Amino acid sequence: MEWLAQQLAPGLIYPTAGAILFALGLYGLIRRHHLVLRILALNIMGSGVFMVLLGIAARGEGPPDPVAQALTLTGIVVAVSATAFALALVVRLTRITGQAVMLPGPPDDHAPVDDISREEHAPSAEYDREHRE
Amino acid sequence: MSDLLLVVFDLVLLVGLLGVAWRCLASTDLFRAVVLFITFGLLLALAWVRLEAPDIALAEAAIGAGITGALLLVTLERLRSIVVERRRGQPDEPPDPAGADALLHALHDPPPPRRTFVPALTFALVVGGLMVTALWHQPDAVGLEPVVDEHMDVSGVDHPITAVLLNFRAYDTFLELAIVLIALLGAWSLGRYDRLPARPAPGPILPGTLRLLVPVAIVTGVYILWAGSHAPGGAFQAGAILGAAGILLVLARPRDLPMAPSSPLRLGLAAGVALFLAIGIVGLLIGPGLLGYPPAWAYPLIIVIEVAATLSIALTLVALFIAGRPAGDDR
Amino acid sequence: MTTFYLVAAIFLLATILLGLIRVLRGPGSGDRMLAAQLFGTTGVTILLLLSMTLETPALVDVALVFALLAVVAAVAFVRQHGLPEPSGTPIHQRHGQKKDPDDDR
Amino acid sequence: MIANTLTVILILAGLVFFAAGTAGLLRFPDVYSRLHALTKADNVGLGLVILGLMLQAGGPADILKLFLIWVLVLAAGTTAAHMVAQRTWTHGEFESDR
Repeated sequence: MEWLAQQLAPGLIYPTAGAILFALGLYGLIRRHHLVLRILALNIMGSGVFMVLLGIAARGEGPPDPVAQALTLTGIVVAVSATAFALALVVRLTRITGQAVMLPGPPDDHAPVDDISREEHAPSAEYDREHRE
Repeated sequence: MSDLLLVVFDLVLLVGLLGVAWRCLASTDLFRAVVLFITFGLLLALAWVRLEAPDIALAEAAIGAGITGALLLVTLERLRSIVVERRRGQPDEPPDPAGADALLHALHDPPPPRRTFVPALTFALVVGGLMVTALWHQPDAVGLEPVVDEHMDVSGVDHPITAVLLNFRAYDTFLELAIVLIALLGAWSLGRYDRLPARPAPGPILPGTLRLLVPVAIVTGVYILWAGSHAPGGAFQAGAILGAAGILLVLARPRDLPMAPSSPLRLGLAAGVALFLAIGIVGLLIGPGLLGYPPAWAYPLIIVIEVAATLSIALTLVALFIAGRPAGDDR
Repeated sequence: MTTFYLVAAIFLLATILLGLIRVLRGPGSGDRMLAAQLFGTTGVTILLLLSMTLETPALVDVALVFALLAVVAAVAFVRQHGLPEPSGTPIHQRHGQKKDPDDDR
Repeated sequence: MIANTLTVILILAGLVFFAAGTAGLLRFPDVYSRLHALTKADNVGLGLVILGLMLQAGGPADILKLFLIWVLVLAAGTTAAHMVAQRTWTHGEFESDR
């Protein structure tokens, strides 16, 4: 029993699971086409990397390695802002091409490529006038 | 007994995590994928707890529950609205090149073609196998924990992770704040918003909840920021909590939300990076080096930087959620 | 006592995994969202129990943050922002008639 | 000793409600009835567990924090149930399993 618990210590199984998560995310990234799913796959890969880092940091006796934890914390915040930016790009792409997938060629020439504010918020001119006064 | 039960907990948790990730990436319905991803974040926070990383769990709680979920759900709604609008054919728009299937494509991804199965599986197996092999053969190392422990008394704070983030490796934190700001600039380059019209709630429940949650969120954010000097917590977690509260306000929008005037907003967004850089340069001039502090001044300087960073992170997250620059900027 | 807390936490984790069936099956998006909401509450409870088992008082703060932000996803689910809400969107009904290819039933 | 026994009883009772909530989520036929199952687990299940843990708490600050968590989850559960029901109603996504 004790031997089993030692073999399955968090410092061993969590990094292994992290590696599997990374591979799973990679598989999804290659196979799926919808860009939101690809962003999710990238996030899952990132979580796998964080799990490897923190799992290794938690190995052995004593408190875990604070440097690895600080790096992971930095990584999480960077990941969330990159995700937000990527999602904004996906919305923009969908507005231009009508599909949230990567197209093989450049988008049609006649597709509308103007500012989102004109399409989404009709009262723009009116608001501008109000604002100037 | 307890050790064995902890192993059982770990195994159940990891099986759940891998299963949720797998089903999430195998979904054809995007909404389902997003809900599974939110659950994934919850289980991930439990995993960080088991890896003795309460700081990370705190950040994951704030970001996973408050920000990523809302961001993904709102993105799905935006995609759906765009496709529905195109399908109806706006007068000034050309006919939809994507055809009648576009509506399904907006929120559904058809199962991937068979021919990608074998190469993708092989590639993933090779990469995953290499990683697992490397991890199993990695020699045991002590890591940097003793080094950090040795220098704690000059760091100015009592919590090792805050010491690493804001003193020993301040470089990383500074550049990270810069990256968050750059992501926002990227999102701002995509378009602008004039204002977000009010959406009065149909009943008293949402405004009532807001009246409870937003003040508590502000107090909790300040508490977590304060706790960061001696216990798990700090600028990132506090910023994420305050940012989530801001997102809640943007979502509920009890009244018309004119986009904030340009200069105070920009000052707030840049405060973290600017203050960090200013203090870092002063450190370079008076001796300890770029982004270094004299030990006697470390504590107050760290607190000042953390307050500014919290404000910037919170504002940036809300602005990234809105994802358009304020209209007032263009003249 | 710690053993008892741990057993309770494992039990709750198992209920989350069982509840995942509802997320996988749907059928509506409301069902999925409800399940996610229940997971949030269960997660808070697991964190509280773990804080007793592992003797880490900081986990109560993590549970507090989860409880505080549990509502954000549900609000985002209902009140999308920016774009005007399209009337009569048929996507869910249209799809509801078809059999979902990765439905786990 | 008495406190420990009470804690065990309260937490066990709470777990029953969580199990019932999950069972309801799985077994009830449509969204509106599933709402009920969910809110019982939210309110009573978590409430009982927190009551049990309060008996073990170190001081008034801890008790207050636990109480605050319960109030927040109550508010979140209520609001979420309301929002989901509202969306299901307005978007016409209602469908029953049977």
